[in-house]
Amino acid sequence: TGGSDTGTLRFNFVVPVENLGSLLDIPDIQDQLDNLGDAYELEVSRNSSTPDTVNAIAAGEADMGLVTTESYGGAVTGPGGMTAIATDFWDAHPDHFGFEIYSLPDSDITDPEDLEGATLGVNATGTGIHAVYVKMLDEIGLSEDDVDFQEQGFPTFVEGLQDGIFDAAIFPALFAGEPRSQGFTEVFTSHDAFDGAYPFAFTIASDRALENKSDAVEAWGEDYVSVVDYIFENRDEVVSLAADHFELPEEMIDGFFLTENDYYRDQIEIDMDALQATMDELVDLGIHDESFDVQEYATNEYIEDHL
Amino acid sequence: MGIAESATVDRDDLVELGKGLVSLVVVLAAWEAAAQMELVRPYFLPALSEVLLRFVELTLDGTMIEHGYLTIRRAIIGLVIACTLGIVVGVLSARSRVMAWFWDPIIEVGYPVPVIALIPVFLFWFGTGDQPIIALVTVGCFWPVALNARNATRDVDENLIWSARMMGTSDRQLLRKVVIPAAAPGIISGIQIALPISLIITFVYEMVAGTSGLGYLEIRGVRSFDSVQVYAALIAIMILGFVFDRGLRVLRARLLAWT
Amino acid sequence: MVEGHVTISNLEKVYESGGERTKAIEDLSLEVPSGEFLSVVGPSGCGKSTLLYLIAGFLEETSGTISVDDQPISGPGTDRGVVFQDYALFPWRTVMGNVEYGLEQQDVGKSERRDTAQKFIDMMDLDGFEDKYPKELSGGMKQRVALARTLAYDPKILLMDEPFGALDQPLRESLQDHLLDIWRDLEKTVIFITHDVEEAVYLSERVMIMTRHPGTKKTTVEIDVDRTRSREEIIMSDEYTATKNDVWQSLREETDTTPRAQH
Amino acid sequence: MVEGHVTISNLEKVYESGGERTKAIEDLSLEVPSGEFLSVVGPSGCGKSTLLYLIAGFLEETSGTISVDDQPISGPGTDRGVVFQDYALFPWRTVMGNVEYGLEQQDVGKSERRDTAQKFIDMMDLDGFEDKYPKELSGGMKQRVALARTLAYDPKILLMDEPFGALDQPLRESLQDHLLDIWRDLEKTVIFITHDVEEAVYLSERVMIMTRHPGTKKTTVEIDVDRTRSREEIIMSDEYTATKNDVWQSLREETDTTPRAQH
Amino acid sequence: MSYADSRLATLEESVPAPLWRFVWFVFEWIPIAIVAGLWEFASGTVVQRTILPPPSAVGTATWELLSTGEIIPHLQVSLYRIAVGLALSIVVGVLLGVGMARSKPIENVFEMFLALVYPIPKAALVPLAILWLGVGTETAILIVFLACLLPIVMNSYNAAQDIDRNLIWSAQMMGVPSWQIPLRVVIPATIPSILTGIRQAIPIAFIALVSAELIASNQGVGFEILRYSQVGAYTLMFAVLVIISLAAFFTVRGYEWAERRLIRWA
Ligand SMILES: Nc1ncnc2c1ncn2[C@@H]1O[C@H](COP(=O)(O)OP(=O)(O)OP(=O)(O)O)[C@@H](O)[C@H]1O
Ligand SMILES: Nc1ncnc2c1ncn2[C@@H]1O[C@H](COP(=O)(O)OP(=O)(O)OP(=O)(O)O)[C@@H](O)[C@H]1O
Ligand SMILES: [Mg+2]
Ligand SMILES: [Mg+2]
Repeated sequence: TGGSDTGTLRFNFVVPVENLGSLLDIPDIQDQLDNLGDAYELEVSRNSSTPDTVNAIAAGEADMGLVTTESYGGAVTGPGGMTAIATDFWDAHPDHFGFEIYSLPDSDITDPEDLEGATLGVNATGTGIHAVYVKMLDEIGLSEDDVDFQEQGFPTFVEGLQDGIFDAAIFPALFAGEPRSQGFTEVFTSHDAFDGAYPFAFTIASDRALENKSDAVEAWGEDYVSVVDYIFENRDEVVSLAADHFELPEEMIDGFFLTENDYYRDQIEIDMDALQATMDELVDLGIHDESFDVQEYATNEYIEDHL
Repeated sequence: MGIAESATVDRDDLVELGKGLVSLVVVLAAWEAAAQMELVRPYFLPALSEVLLRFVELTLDGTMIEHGYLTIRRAIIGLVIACTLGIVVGVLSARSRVMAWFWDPIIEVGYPVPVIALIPVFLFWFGTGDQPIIALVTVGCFWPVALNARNATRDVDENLIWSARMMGTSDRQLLRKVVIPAAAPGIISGIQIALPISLIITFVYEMVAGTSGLGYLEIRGVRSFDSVQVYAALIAIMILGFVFDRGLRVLRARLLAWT
Repeated sequence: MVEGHVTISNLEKVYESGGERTKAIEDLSLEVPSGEFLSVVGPSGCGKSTLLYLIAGFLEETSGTISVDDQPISGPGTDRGVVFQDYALFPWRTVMGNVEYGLEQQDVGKSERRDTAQKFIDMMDLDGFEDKYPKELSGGMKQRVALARTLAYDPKILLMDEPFGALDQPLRESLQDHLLDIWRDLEKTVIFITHDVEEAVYLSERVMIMTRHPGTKKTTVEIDVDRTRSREEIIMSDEYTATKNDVWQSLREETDTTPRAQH
Repeated sequence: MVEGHVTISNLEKVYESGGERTKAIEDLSLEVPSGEFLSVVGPSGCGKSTLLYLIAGFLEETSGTISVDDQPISGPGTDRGVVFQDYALFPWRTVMGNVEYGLEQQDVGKSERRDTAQKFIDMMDLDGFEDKYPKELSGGMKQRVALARTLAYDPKILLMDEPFGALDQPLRESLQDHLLDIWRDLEKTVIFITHDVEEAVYLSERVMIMTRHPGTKKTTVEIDVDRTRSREEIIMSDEYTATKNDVWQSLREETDTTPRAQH
Repeated sequence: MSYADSRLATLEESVPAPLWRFVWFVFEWIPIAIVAGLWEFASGTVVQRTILPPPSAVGTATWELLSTGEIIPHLQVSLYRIAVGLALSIVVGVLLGVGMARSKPIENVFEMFLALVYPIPKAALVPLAILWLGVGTETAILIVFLACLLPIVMNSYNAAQDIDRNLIWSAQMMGVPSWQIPLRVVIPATIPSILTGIRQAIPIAFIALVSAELIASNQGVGFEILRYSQVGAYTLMFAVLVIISLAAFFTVRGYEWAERRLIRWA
């Protein structure tokens, strides 16, 4: 893989399309990055979970990546040396999608209370997705020990439910269309677990990169703001480009991307107060041991001038 | 004396052991010192004392024991099934032309397959839990056991078989009274090759898709950025591997006292 | 004693392996009366071992017949005991375990088995080594265990394939004398293969010389030596020397036509 | 020629391994004038090999001194060349590569090196085998390569440790005569270890007989044989037989006191 | 061993040799065909096609992945990791093995560690490697390196320890200084055992590679297997499995071939 020369930004994402950053992997989108090639080079690659991304950044193997609440908190309190530089999307926004937890159409599990003793599908523990479960369990007075988590890739969840590998599974926007249309039982959504919208996914960068490649990150920030605008303005074109590039069915992407079935993505600027509240919540849930001042580990300086 | 191979201990060995221990202690002390002085980031290398403390904690609260038990159970059951099948197939294909005709090409083709790559397949077929892990361990360990059993049986000195026949051993008794004992060293070597494979498959399965076991405990540490747990789980894994390995060596020495 | 009489007529053995056919024995007929001590000598590769394994029933003849006491043999049997050059002891059994083996197969009771085995162990000067494994023994001791093992289950016929070939001279001589004593005491028929003419002449009543490959009986030579005398006396005697030379001569003729080995 | 003169005085060698001390050589003094062919015989385990390796400098003496041309030796040196019983050829080098080895170490130019090596390969009747590896050679050929390799870099002193022990009789005799020719032509000092009295007497000008373990010089016997004659003539001569018997006698005394090896 | 009985042998004489060899080849591989046939049959009848894709479909997919070159970058990455890991383990393993055999201090320092590391299943070190090196190439290389190190160290250590001392003495008497002995004598004399160690290490390297790529990677054949399984493309997943198995098979065979060619003296 390699080049870590000053001009190259190595960028990791996890879920295609859902993470706006993943779209940077598409050559046609890269064409919209005006500074690319002059002020910086980009190497985009995919990991199977956000903790992998954090560890890759910690080990100096990547410069930037997309992480979710739980892994962001873990990144700061664990390996450290990472700073959030943009929001990717929010979960549980009243007008938008929130993670949906389904069981089979004829399942006995219809309410969160029924989850006691159940096996739950999750892409990886240590992710914000995992935190959604934990939050709901906490709301109804259960804990992680009352359920079994089964780690598997999102695309296998429908089949996993049908084969009885798990009793309920969580679906992000990209994959929620299928169980919804097949009439699976909705056990709960993150709207039920959280009081309101909270910032869920972030772009983080290693402090090393921010120090050594600040010009590159600076230039990238400028490009990123404009490419997000471009994506919103050319929604249909982006949908087919993404379907092509990631080899996903176009109707699947079309069915959610930038619709009400999608997350709230209108604000890429980091809302420090909301972020602080989210992190404190994770501490309350027992996911992290201690809280921290997000001001020290998040900044808008790379994007705010270009908004 | 080969590394880690001596069965008996004398004074010289103890002196050597002492010297080895000194170097080990020096390195462990250096580890602790480096961590205390924060020469390395604690996330990469937490202090030894912290790791040991966590190991003790997790052992006392039963976590280690519970997960360790699951790992051991999966590896051992799989290994035992693989050994049974492998020895039967291996011995029979060395002694019977039909079995050889059938199994030789299959062993030839099956042996080099990195069975570990079947983890996603098994995951998809059977999900997680004990059975798929045991099944995959069985598949992975079958080949070396069968191959070694076959070769060892094939290489049994013909004169031994003839000796037994002339003393009145019937064809039916031959297997039990001569072939198996004579092939035992080779068969046990096959089991010794299979042992680490059984552990690797178990750990990797637990890491890729587990909900329990030492491999899960370890990868959980990585996913939750708790490097102390990673090291603590590794200590348990080391102990486990060491005990398994030693156990098999002792068993071998017992069974093959005559070699 | 009328047991242990071996009759071989028109024996032929062809090996087939990987599509190649090697004729090892060709039209060999031989009569060994019961109680005879017959040695077989012949050039290397002439088929001596093959002949022995055919008699033992380990190999199947291509044509011809082998009978023991006028019954054609079918496979190995406890009436014929082989002593192999490389001992072929069961390495996983102790000396006692090896010597007992044949008796176990005949369902001899435990204490009787042990007594019989002990008798032969003692006969071979192996007492004190009952619980040793073969790997703990020297070559000479292993050969004595092999002999004890075969004698213990009392085959009528002893078939020996260069049993002393791997041993050094003094040991060899002492085992030869041991073997002669046993042969006399236990009244066995012995077919003894060797490449050593002196050994053949010293030990046996008759020597069969085989032709070179493919082997058959070239001739047999009667040995007329007074065996009541000591080894030294025998070796110094004229009969012995003369017979030895005859056998040598006869064997030479076969060997000389073999191309010389290259160094 | 004044080179290759070996002086050993009050040599003692004690092996220490695992806390045990074995005295292998005790108070041995010996003078070998340059150009002499000295054989050393002695009972097994008396320290013959130890003595040779001490002279070669492979082992360090416990006390006493060894000098070559009045210079105490310090470690192995190219003035002393050893020929080992088991050849010790480098298996990863061809015949040519082995014979050239010593010359390479002395930075002899490539073409000169090749010529010299070829000369010794020819001398040993090995031409045509230059590109073979040791595993492709028979024992006799390997021993000749070993000899060529040691001769090629021209040590003044040849130290030979039962070099022909592993070979069969005809080959042995031919290599013995070869060695005698070389010794005469190249004027080397030779110290030749053997357990074969006939070989010692046939080859050398003087034989040293060693006492049994721990070994020291028992006596030396001068051999007064007219070497212009053929092997047959020498062997038939009375001097030869008489000397041989003397050496035998002397050696017997040492051997007989050795407890008989247990089989 | 041959399976021919005498009737077959008579038959053989009446058939031309190339044809005979062909018939023989077919006969020997019939069992594979039987297994493949059963599998082909079972797929779609006994079990769903999606669960167990038939060999024919896997074959086609394998060909597709290879001919379109889709798998090639991943294969390259994986083989690169194996090559580097193995090469490192050879260099370090030989130096360590020979060093330990020839020098007491080196042995004292490392013996304990090898004894401790020896029984750890190397795949268990992947999480540690993730901590140190992240989830990419370096981690895979480290695991391959560690897994292959031990057979190579063991083989070269034992061989270097059992080396014929006469070889060393021969070199010394011909003027090789002591410090050159390891390079000029010990290593060459140890080469046959080193080669054996490498032969044992190759299959281990593949197991280690796939383990590492399954647990932590974003490239390579192990990752592709996991990725295809996660998107439910099981036929392609099996195809990648076939490809990695073929790679392992041919690496071992190729190595054995090269070994026989290159080391004529052993
Ligand atoms: N299993 C076999 N397959 C094919 N040919 C064989 C087999 N065993 C022996 N032969 C051949 O049969 C011939 C006789 O072999 P045999 O071993 O009986 O000779 P021998 O007289 O015992 O020789 P030696 O004195 O060297 O022991 C030889 O040419 C040998 O190569
Ligand atoms: N490395 C060693 N450590 C301890 N004792 C040794 C060692 N090498 C030899 N000895 C002992 O030193 C004595 C002399 O051995 P050496 O090999 O020199 O005898 P030798 O005369 O060459 O015997 P042989 O004729 O059998 O070759 C023997 O008792 C032997 O056991
Ligand atoms: Mg034979
Ligand atoms: Mg010696």
